[in-house]
Amino acid sequence: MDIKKVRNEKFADFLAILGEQKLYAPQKVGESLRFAHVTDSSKVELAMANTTVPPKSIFFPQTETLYRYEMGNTEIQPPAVGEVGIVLGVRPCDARAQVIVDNLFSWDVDDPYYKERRDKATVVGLACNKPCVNCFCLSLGGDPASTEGMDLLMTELDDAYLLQPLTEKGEKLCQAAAAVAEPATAEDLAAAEGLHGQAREMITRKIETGGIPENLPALWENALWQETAASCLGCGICTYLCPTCHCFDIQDEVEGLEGRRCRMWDSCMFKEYTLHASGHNPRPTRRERTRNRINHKYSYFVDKFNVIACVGCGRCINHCPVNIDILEILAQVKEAL
Amino acid sequence: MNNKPKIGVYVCHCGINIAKTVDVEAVTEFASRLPNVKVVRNYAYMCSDPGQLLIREDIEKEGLNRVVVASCSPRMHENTFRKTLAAAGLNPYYLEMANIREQCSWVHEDRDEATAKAKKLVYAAVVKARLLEPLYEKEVDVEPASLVIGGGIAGIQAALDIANAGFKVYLVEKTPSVGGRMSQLDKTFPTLDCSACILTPKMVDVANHPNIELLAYSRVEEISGYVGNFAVKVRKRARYVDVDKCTGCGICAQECRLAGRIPSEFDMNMGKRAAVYLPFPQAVPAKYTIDPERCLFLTRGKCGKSPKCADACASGAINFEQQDEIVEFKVGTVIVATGFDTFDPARKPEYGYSDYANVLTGLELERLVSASGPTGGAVVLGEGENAFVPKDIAFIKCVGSRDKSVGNEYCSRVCCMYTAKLAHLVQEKVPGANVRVYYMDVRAFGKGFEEFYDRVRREGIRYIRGNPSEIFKRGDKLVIKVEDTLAATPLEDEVDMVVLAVGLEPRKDAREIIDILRLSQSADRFYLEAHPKLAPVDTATDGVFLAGCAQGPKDIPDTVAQAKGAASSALVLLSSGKVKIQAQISFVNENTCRGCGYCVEICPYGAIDLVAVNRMGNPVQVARVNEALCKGCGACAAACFSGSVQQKSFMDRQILPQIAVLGVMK
Amino acid sequence: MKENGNPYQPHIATVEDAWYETQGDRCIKTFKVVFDDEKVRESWAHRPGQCAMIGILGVGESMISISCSPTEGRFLRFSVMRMGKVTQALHELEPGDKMTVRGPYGNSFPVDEWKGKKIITIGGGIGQAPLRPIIEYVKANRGDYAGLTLIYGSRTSGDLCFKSEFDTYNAANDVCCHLSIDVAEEGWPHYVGFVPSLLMEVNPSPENTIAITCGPPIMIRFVLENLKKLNFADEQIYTTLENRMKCGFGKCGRCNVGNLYVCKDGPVFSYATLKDIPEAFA
Amino acid sequence: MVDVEKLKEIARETVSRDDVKYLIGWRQGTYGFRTAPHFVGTPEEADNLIFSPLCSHNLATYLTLVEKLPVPRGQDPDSRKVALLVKGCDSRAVVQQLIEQGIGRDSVFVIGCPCRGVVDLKKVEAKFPGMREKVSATWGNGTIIFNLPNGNVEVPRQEVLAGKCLTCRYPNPLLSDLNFGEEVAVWGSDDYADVKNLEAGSPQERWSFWEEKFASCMRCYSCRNVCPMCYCEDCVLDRLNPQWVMRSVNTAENTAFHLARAFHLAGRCIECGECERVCPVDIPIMKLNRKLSKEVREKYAFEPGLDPESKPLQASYRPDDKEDFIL
Amino acid sequence: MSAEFEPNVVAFLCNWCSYAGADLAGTSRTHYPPNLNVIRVMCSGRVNPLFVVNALQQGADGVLVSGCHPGDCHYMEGNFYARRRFTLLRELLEYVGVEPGRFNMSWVSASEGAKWKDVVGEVTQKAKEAGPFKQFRRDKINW
Ligand SMILES: Cc1cc2nc3c(=O)[nH]c(=O)nc-3n(C[C@H](O)[C@H](O)[C@H](O)COP(=O)(O)OP(=O)(O)OC[C@H]3O[C@@H](n4cnc5c(N)ncnc54)[C@H](O)[C@@H]3O)c2cc1C
Ligand SMILES: Cc1cc2nc3c(=O)[nH]c(=O)nc-3n(C[C@H](O)[C@H](O)[C@H](O)COP(=O)(O)OP(=O)(O)OC[C@H]3O[C@@H](n4cnc5c(N)ncnc54)[C@H](O)[C@@H]3O)c2cc1C
Ligand code: SF4
Ligand code: SF4
Ligand code: SF4
Ligand code: SF4
Ligand code: SF4
Ligand code: SF4
Repeated sequence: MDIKKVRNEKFADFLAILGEQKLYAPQKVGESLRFAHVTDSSKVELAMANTTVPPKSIFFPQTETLYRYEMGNTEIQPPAVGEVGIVLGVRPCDARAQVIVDNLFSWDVDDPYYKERRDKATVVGLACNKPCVNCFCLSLGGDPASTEGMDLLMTELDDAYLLQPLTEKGEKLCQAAAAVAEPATAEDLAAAEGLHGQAREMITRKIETGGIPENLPALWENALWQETAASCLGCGICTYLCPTCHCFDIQDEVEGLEGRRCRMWDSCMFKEYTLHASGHNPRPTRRERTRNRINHKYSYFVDKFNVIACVGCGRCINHCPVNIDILEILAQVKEAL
Repeated sequence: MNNKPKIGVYVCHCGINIAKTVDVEAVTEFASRLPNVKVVRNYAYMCSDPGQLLIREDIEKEGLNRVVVASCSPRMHENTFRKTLAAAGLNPYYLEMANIREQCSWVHEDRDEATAKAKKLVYAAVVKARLLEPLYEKEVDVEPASLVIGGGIAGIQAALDIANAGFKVYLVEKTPSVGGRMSQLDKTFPTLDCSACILTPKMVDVANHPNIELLAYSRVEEISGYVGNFAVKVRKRARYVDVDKCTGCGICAQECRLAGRIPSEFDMNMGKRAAVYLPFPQAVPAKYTIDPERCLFLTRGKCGKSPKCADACASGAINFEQQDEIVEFKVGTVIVATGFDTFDPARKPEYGYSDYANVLTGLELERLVSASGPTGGAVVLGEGENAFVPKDIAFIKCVGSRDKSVGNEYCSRVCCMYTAKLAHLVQEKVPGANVRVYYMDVRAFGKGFEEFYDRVRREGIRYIRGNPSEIFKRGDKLVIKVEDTLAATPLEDEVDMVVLAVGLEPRKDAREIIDILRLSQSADRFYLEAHPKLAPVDTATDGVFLAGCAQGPKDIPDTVAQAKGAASSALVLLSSGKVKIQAQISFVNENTCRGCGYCVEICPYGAIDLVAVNRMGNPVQVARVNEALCKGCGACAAACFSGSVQQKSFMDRQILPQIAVLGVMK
Repeated sequence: MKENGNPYQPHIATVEDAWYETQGDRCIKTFKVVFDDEKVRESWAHRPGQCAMIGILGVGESMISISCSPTEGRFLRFSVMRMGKVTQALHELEPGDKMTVRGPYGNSFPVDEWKGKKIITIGGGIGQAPLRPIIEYVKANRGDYAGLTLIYGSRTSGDLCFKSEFDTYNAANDVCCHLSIDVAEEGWPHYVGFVPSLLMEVNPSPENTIAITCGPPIMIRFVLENLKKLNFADEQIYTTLENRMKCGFGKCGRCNVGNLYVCKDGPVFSYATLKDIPEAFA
Repeated sequence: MVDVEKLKEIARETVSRDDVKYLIGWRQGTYGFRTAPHFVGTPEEADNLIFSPLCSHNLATYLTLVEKLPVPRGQDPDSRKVALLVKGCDSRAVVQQLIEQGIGRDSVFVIGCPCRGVVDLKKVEAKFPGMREKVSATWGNGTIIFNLPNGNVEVPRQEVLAGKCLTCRYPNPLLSDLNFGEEVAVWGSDDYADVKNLEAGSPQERWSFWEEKFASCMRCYSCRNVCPMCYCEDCVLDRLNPQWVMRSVNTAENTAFHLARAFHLAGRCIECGECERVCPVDIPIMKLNRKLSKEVREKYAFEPGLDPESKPLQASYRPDDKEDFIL
Repeated sequence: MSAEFEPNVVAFLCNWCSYAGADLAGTSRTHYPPNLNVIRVMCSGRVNPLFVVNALQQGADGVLVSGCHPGDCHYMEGNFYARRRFTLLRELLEYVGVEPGRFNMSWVSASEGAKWKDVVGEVTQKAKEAGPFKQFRRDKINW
């Protein structure tokens, strides 16, 4: 597959071409950055390191109707999933995260809603030239220029974006953009390689994950959970913003005679998550919940799917209001092992 | 167990009142399609016997367990239909009404619009009915005893009535004797019978009645509980006289070093008494009391070599060691009869009450003309050498009544007549006296009042219409500056004595009882009755009643009448022995209550308390509703942030669906 | 077991019969339901121990054990304790009303493995619901099993589920039935005391026996203790877990105990599996 | 100057007391300018305490956030006090919690820290982006001094202080059992300019401002969880019956949530700014809170969290309260 | 638009004064627009401010809360609390961009049937002027 590039001055045209399909890209919504449908290409923000809300919100929307019905009627109508065209500007960690989540949503039974979106979408990745302070993708098998889960990887060069198609879908896109693209030169490729290398250098936070998945549950009663969770607010930011977190709740909502059964993000950090109707809660405090979060990502998920459910995007560290730092927890875990 | 709601909807034509504007058939058809509706009928008059029978039969035959009646205002017939449900064996609170008459057919003209609205109202009633829960009117036992606070004629009468009906009464009087203001009066209008003659026997009855426990010289300190079950705490003040030993002989008072040196309150400070005293000769109980603020021994720890009273008392009744005593008991009802204070004319300085000795209040004159008063009934002013008999005497009416400038807009209702009475008495007692009355109006509304007023005028008492603006001294005389508004001439009237017909005001310490019983005050600051017309002796607190001037100015006949009313209201509760408490009250989900106390602050009836409970071993405090005190306003429910307090039949989860219907349905 | 179609989409079923098993605040109502769709009725196959997500449109869904054995006929039975929003609404259902059903979910009791063994069920309260299908199954295939003993207790006699059925078990005389209540009641002919003590009273031999227990967490803890005292091996003891779940097929995330998903790896677990999972009996 | 050693000493003494369970203070965070709440259970743990312009967390929230495990039968619940470091604004939270009986006076030991303003992390991180190394800070004279890896940098405090500090009128704790540090002079004043600006717009303008903000809310409820006054056992936002707010995340439900939360804090919010600080998507929550705080001050001359003996605003009234809009 | 917009107003009335006043308006056969629908509560103090938010969310174009005049509350104080709550709520609603005419409060006594008629007229008119409420109405389209 041919590697191409789009010069900066043509980038707007490139976006216009992509916009012929339903295009999602990072934009400022309210005060924060997230993937949203592009209606005005000047609003697309690719410069910022990463979005606050990960692109999982495209494949697994925060609220999703499973089916509708009319009250007093038993006819059930599943909704059309709707169009998902291109998701542009997905960072390597997030693209990889989606691959990890695919495991779960296709485990035994396919999740039809998720699958349809995944199948339909073309993921256009964007290599990280300037990782953030808390990025640690390298420790988890990721890379600032990883291509896992992408159909096409873009690298931002000085004067152009390098387009590196990875799949058939990616290739198709490149062809569609032929009018504004030109073949990449060897210098371009070298420059990209250089940028990728630089980026790797910039990632300073690290953790050696070896031994954690197998041995984590053994630390069940370790004091570290209490210490970590003492200041936790149970707010769930760490899970809502995590690209690999995938838990949801199912609820019925009714207005007048119209009803729907829908699902919405849920978080293992909420007390209601495991609360039994009897009032009994198997995870009664934030200690148990924090422990479950880390165990789930770094052990249980590995047990089921052979991969750690964390890509080192650093969002949970960046956004935790009380500086609960997963790397710090993991460091303590390592120490305790 | 919860059964599936099966709702019957009954649409009333109300003759043509509803049917003329609302398409009753269309509403019926609409209702039949609503969820959980099993039966829908319409009928000419749902509230009629056959109408009600329809409902009863359906409940019995169709197994309905909720009923919606779409008819007139629930304020009109809610009770009627509740009874219908009850008669069919269904909990009466499974009823919801849709008001399609007052709120629909009567106020809208367009038939389509009115029908559409009626449908909406019926729908909202159906969704609410679906969520109704059965409620039960609980009954609590009534403690067969009553507390009467205040031993004036009102309290005396109420106590006697209740006691005569066979119930225990605790009569608490704060002064050493019962009798109240009436005991200070000489004669009573309009019949001019002697106040003491008619009052004293009743006072004695109170003292001797086997069912009455008289707690004189006492104050109520605390009342807790609710109708039927009030717990009362009374402080019996130390008299320093052992009432069991005191024979009332009065030697102590004669011997007291301060005898004749302390102004007597009973005589409006015109007469003098000793530090150990009986307020007045007919006082009940006829036991002496040592005034702890005056007694030399009690204030200084020393009275000569030894207290003379103690030395003199043959029965050894004087006891300086005596302590206040706390008495606690339970009662089912409370009657508040704490009476009134007279207006203090010092608050109208233009009348010179504080400056001139010859300006008197009506009550002072009562003592002056009384045979038991400081002058033995002679109208004499001044003392010793300066003593003289006033000849030119003027009364000024409405002092402190009907007067915005002193904050009393109301009429005191007795001043007109007591002025007439006192004018008559003065004229009778002072031969050749020249008596005139300055007035704004004469309100002689009561039985025999106008006749009495007529009689007094015929006796030569002059009524001059005018509101005096000032009183000042000119030589020995007092000068009243006034405009005769009938003659339209300014006057300067020179007199020897001015009598101010002061009005009636709430007791200065009225707040005390408000705090203890959580009573309210009306705008005039007297205690507020539950309803000015239909519940004039009741208060907002169930089981607490008002009698006499505590509720508002009135004369003795009205006082007695109201006292009898209060007694009979109390007796209704006492004799039935049980009292029903509201069903639509609030309750607290103690599992989710956080104990913030907002509801406690807000409840106007003090029905919610914070209590300590144990939540899985952890001590927490939660709100708890006292079901007998709650009146079901629901203010607490709106105040609770987390919705942990809810009002039965008006729960958030019952109201929200109503909102949904009214909002969503266009 | 990859299926086509939308796993979230339920089937519609009609309540054919419904009755209260127990009274009171947390009463239990049993529903006998039949799928509306003939094809679903035919293709539906559940095994003892599995559960289904039942619900009401407009209210929500709850995971409930299927309390009948496939050997009983082409219908389903659910015994539902009234706990909260959904179960309360379920209790309003009467014959003729509709509910949504999807499933069956979870693993099941390994009835084939158990052939030739003695089966003993130890239940408490609503915990008898998941045990009933195994009892019915073994009854229906009585020849395949060496014995069937039933130990069941509740707070009062009024809280006993499936009461009327116990008499028929005894009459058939191929089931050994032991009942208990916590506190004495007049006219109660059976044991008075807690289930774990009744277990000791019955004193079953572990020999060629499988013990299945289900009930409130506290009861389970003591039953396990006592079974160990009676020398049951971990592999001979089974229980079911009931963690909160939303999807029923391993997506929504919440039902895990340690690395096990109750909806997929359970709800039936052998004690050998659970004993090392610290969260299992939390 | 802040004498951190003295603070540590106080903390050591405090946690050594028999009647104190633990002390909550601040410690340096894991990177950059971050700090974190620090639970001090033993005298040794006091070594990590700090008090600096980076200590923005209002620790009072932990008084009500604590999740109590069931106490086994026969055992007594732990009734020891929690010791707490509070700044001026934080102390108002404690006072308001006392008023609302969220906590008992004898269940806390309050150590007051007069405060010269804490930074807004977003402002600081924008000024010094990509800071990986741990940075500490101190108060200078009208400035904040950051000890950056390549030397100290002094920044005028107006540039980096949190919004709440620029309008702060209570920098000195209003309630404490012990004070650490000297009283500081009030420098902030509050004219509610931010609120008034927004008020000046038309309803349409105001709605388009808020619509965008509300629409981006994820309903993580962090703003609620962190709030020291949001301590309900079962918050209306979580209730399912009745369901005040659907769990769907969309503009309508989000708005209902924000209105409910803001209203519940009317006359209770002590303006610690935590809700806005923690919001991962930067919704200007304080603009809502401060609108109500402004109205409450203007209409009822009321400020929450000042006097433990006062009555809560929403549980009291005056017969002559203003009512200009009522028909 | 050909047909005039007809607003949908939800009103919460206290049982003792305002509901009785509305009844009186009925008994007196006064006529007023049909846009307003009443939910009866015992006291204006019972009205949870969130009811108002909820009503707007669920499709009301206007909301009215009506109680006894200050000092006349059947439960003595309920309307005083209501007054505080709704004064603040109104400020909040307007602040986020709800038009001033949408939320109203009135004091109507049991004897003020005529006033009730006026209040209904005024509230309906104001809601009409404000137009259909869209801001945070539950949006079915997004379902
Ligand atoms: C000058 C004057 C002349 C009048 N002349 C006439 C007349 O001629 N004819 C007529 O019909 N009416 C007359 N009245 C009116 C008459 O006095 C009243 O109607 C009558 O006294 C009212 O009785 P009462 O029991 O309500 O109050 P009160 O007589 O005031 O009795 C109240 C009693 O309660 C006691 N008390 C108060 N507070 C407490 C407390 N906290 N705890 C315990 N005890 C307490 C008081 O000590 C007092 O004994 C006259 C009034 C005045 C002022
Ligand atoms: C495998 C299995 C088998 C079971 N078998 C049986 C059985 O046979 N019989 C039986 O009676 N019970 C059984 N249960 C238990 C049963 O599922 C619960 O009792 C039931 O779900 C309670 O639901 P509820 O709606 O009535 O309770 P509620 O407590 O009202 O609500 C629970 C539901 O409400 C929602 N919810 C409540 N609060 C929140 C919140 N804060 N956030 C998000 N969502 C919330 C959830 O949707 C949840 O489903 C079983 C459970 C499992 C897992
Ligand atoms: S756990 Fe944290 S670092 Fe890992 S993927 Fe999730 S948000 Fe990113
Ligand atoms: S973001 Fe931080 S405070 Fe919030 S739940 Fe996660 S760890 Fe706890
Ligand atoms: S409903 Fe009214 S009377 Fe009853 S407890 Fe609540 S506030 Fe008090
Ligand atoms: S913290 Fe922010 S995103 Fe989370 S609920 Fe609050 S406002 Fe919404
Ligand atoms: S609402 Fe925000 S500013 Fe107010 S007290 Fe709560 S967290 Fe602090
Ligand atoms: S938002 Fe309201 S109900 Fe929820 S915790 Fe805060 S105050 Fe309580």
